[in-house]
Amino acid sequence: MSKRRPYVRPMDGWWLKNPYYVRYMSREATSLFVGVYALILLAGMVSLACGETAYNNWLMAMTNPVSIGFHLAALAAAIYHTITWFAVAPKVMPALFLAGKRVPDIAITTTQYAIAVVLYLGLFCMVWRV
Amino acid sequence: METIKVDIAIVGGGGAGLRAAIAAAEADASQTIALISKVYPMRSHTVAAEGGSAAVTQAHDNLDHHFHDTVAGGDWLCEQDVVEYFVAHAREEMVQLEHWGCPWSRKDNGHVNVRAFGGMKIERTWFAADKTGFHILHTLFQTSMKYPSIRRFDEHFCCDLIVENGRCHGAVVIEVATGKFTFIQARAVIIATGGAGRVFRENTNGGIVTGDGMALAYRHGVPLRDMEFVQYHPTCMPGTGLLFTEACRGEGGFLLNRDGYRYLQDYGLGPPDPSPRNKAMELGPRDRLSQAFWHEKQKGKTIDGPHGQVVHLDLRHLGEKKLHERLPQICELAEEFLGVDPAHAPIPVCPAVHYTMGGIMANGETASPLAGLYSAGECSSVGLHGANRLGSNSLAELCVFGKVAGSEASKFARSVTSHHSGTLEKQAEDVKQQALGIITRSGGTERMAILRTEMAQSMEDGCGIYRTGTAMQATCDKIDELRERYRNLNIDDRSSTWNTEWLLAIELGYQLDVAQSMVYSAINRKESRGSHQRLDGYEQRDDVNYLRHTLAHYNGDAAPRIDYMGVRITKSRPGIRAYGAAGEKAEQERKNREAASD
Amino acid sequence: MTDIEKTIEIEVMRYHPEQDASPVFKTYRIPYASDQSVLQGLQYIKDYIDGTLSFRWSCRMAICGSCGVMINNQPKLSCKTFLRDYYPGKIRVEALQHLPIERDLVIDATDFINKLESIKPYIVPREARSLEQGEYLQTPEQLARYEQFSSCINCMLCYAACPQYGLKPEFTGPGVLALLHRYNADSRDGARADRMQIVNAEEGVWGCTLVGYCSEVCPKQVDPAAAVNRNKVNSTLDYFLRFLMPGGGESG
Amino acid sequence: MMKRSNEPVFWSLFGAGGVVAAFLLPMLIFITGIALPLGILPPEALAYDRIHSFASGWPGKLFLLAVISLPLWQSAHRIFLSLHDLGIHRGREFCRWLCYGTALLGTLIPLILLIRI
Ligand SMILES: Cc1cc2nc3c(=O)[nH]c(=O)nc-3n(C[C@H](O)[C@H](O)[C@H](O)COP(=O)(O)OP(=O)(O)OC[C@H]3O[C@@H](n4cnc5c(N)ncnc54)[C@H](O)[C@@H]3O)c2cc1C
Ligand code: SF4
Ligand code: F3S
Ligand code: FES
Repeated sequence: MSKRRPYVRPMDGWWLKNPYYVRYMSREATSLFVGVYALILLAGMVSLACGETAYNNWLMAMTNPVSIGFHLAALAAAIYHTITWFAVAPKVMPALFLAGKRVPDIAITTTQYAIAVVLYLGLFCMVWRV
Repeated sequence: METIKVDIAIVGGGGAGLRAAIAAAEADASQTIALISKVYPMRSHTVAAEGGSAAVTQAHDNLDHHFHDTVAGGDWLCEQDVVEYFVAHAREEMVQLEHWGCPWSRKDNGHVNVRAFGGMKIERTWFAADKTGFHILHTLFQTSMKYPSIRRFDEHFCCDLIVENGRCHGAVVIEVATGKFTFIQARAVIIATGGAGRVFRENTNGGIVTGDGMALAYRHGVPLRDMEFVQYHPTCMPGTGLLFTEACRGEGGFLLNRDGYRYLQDYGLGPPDPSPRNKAMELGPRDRLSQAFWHEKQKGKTIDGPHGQVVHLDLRHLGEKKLHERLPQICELAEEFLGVDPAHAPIPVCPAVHYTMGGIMANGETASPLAGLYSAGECSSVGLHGANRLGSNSLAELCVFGKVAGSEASKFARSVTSHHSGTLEKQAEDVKQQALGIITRSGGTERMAILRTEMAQSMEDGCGIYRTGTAMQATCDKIDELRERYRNLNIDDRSSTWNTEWLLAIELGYQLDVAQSMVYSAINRKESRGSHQRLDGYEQRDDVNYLRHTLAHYNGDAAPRIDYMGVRITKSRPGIRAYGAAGEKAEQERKNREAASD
Repeated sequence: MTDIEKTIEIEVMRYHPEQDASPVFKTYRIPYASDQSVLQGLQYIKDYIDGTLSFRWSCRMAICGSCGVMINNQPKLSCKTFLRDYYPGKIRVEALQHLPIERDLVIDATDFINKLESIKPYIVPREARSLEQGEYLQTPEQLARYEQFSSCINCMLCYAACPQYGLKPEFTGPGVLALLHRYNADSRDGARADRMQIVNAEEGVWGCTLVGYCSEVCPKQVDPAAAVNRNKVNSTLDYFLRFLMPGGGESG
Repeated sequence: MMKRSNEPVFWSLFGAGGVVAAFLLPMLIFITGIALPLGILPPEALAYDRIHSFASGWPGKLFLLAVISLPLWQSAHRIFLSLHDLGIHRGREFCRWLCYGTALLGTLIPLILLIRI
């Protein structure tokens, strides 16, 4: 009779057991902020469709300190999302080859940051240009 | 005990065992094949081979060149018909590996690239960066999964062969995870268990390279041939013995002594050209390079290191880019284990035991004198390497003779009937009881690690790069003593699941037998040839008395019985073995002679 | 103080199926030297303190893939992790995470091997070629497209790193998917369509949530996370293209 | 044979949402939630007329749909998978409907509204 008795360790609480996992779970948690923010935008959209008063109420609500607090947190979360997203993008994109050589991950990540900065500034200027 | 009946049992899942299994499966898909390995096959030590595998490839090369390099490299102790067969089939095997997916390094035009190697006249070493063995092994392992007739017994330890009426009938194996014994009854058995470098102290070998198969065949009366020829590789890591491949030198690396001087020019290997020149300087054969190290050390020209004397392997001039492309693993090893970046500092190196030229006596068809028993790979002495192996001939050997072993065993298995199991099973039961005895008996006092260390140290002292009768005699005595003490071994672990201490104890028994065959073979060879160099009045090669293979026969508790057999010579009469400029001159003279006699 | 007098503590997971209900830790004090690996530390324990400690090892040079363990909670090859990186602190060695423990530091690797066998890890030639015709031509760029993934040493550190594998052992997992990709990306191979069936499954690439730790711990820079996640793109193309293409989709 | 997963559908939307979230959301959050309320941007910047006319053109419609709907898919997907990570397996199908249902609504509502604007 075999005395073999493989021991399987439990998984509970795994995400706290390694800093890497904590960072992963934080990354996933950014989606809560992203989701809520998208719902806030959706509310704005609905109010826009309902007419000027509704829309202005929505704008008004945005000045509530709770709202500002939330948006500060959401901004932090969105930036964290962005950083992690750019970091893993080279692992998802098909491998790029230039002149027979693999384009290194770091080049891809840097390019994304450059594009993002352009988009951020463009967006801000568009809104600013009253 | 369970008995499993198969047509062919292969003990060993390294390069040779896997190649044999595939060859057997292709020879006859209806035969069942058991592939037994004490570790998962891809962990076998073939995985560690770095530099490459030889096969005539370039237009200006030919089979004769490869033949002469090998035979002269082996100091004329090679079976020349075997060498001829080998050089003629090496390329087809390398192409076969390519078809199976081996990621050989390529030239820009898509053809496979070759590199220079020690003792080879023309670049003919196929390589996959500096992980050639790794890629060959994984290619073979993964390809073997294609064949349903190959049944693997992974992590099964072979503890004996079953022999009756002069024929080998299979093997008894222990499942490492459970300690369960199984008798694998086979019509033909191939041993492919690799080398025995671990009987020495500093060596390039993995922990599993303990000469198991050699000892098993030996104990059943098959002679071990040419066991005194043990190769020291000149460029290894001090302390651990880890290897810096010969490809470092093939790519153009220098060996420097404490004065930064390329000392090999003082040992008949010059002239010291700045770029690699085949069969000269750093591209001389391994025995010569290791011997040169020894002399430098005697002269006080080597460098003090924390683990003894070293010289420098200088790769700096190759440049970072080439180093990372051609020798990535070397860079990794040097950086991680020594904290040395080869692009900016020389690597400290010294010789360490690397390869066992000798092994289970086999003919050109890999058959041993025992019917039904075949052997291939480093454990086998098919007669290819003579007194010194050329780098990159071994990986090619695994494939060429692994294939031969597979098809020969398949043929043999077809030609014989299976033996009635009853008597064999009784034998298998005895084997089991004996193996269990190690963990069931009590009162032992000897600690295994101590015995192992003493053996390894003594082998290094007696069977080093240079040897003397006195030192060898001391080693003979020591090994005899250790075999005696081995019976009084104490084992802490008495369980049956994953009891590695038990298996290590069985391995130590194998090692002591193999070590004994080595040192007794060595002390009886009263000449210097290839890797067997003596300092006590036998400094010259003696073709009159010793152009012969040594055969060591197992003799129970007593010392092995040593006798000799002739060497088969087909087209190369023993000549002067010279390298560098002297070698070129000698070769010219040989050609002139041959032309004159035609 | 010279190295010779220094010592270091190693805490080792012990589990003996014939005696223990679950793993326990045992502490050993061993001599310290800056160039000693954790593997050498374990060997010291086995040789001189306690012969019953079981662990796998062979090559000592980070190529055979036997010696993976958790060292201070990170999956590592014990032969290329050095005592100096922890000294004078304590070292804690455990069996690889997420894998069933057979005994002490030895894990059960059968799941990995079975998965490896399932992906057809061999070339199914795209075009037949005889040995006399010589090698297939493959440019350095074509080689570079798969070479990285072919350097997997099957050490399973990535399985110990991947929580998705821990949560759901049916997941094919990073290492095997990297090898699958290795063959799909090889210009000589023609069995991509077959292997895509594994890629496309829940247990295939879709078991991965891009934790990414697998690539972080891989000792051979295989980047299994890239192999897995690039195949999410392939699988997605395959999913949608089959509606467009008669006879089912095989993406390019 | 293994069963083909339907993940590609959700993963594509997740991926698109992640891209939008990375390339636009930080600035958008800053503008709508911080800069405007705190007066860093002039109040006219997001005035009703301006936004309404923006939402009337095709580029504006597409932009708004993208920044509302896609991040919701991204978020829904991650939240749903995180439940598995946290070991919450009860009511799995209900959670699936809740997560992806919200995202679906968050797509349909702006779609209809935008078409009508
Ligand atoms: C570091 C290094 C670098 C090298 N580089 C090169 C090179 O560049 N070129 C070259 O040509 N050669 C090279 N060599 C030599 C060459 O790699 C070996 O000679 C060759 O790989 C041996 O292969 P094998 O199949 O005979 O044995 P191995 O690969 O050692 O396999 C032995 C097999 O037998 C099994 N086994 C052993 N004992 C038992 C048992 N009791 N029960 C069950 N199974 C058992 C093992 O599990 C294993 O599967 C190198 C060697 C070393 C050590
Ligand atoms: S991918 Fe890397 S970590 Fe995973 S098994 Fe292969 S070598 Fe090990
Ligand atoms: S850690 Fe696991 S979840 Fe994916 S990226 Fe690696 S396989
Ligand atoms: S012992 Fe081979 S990888 Fe560590």
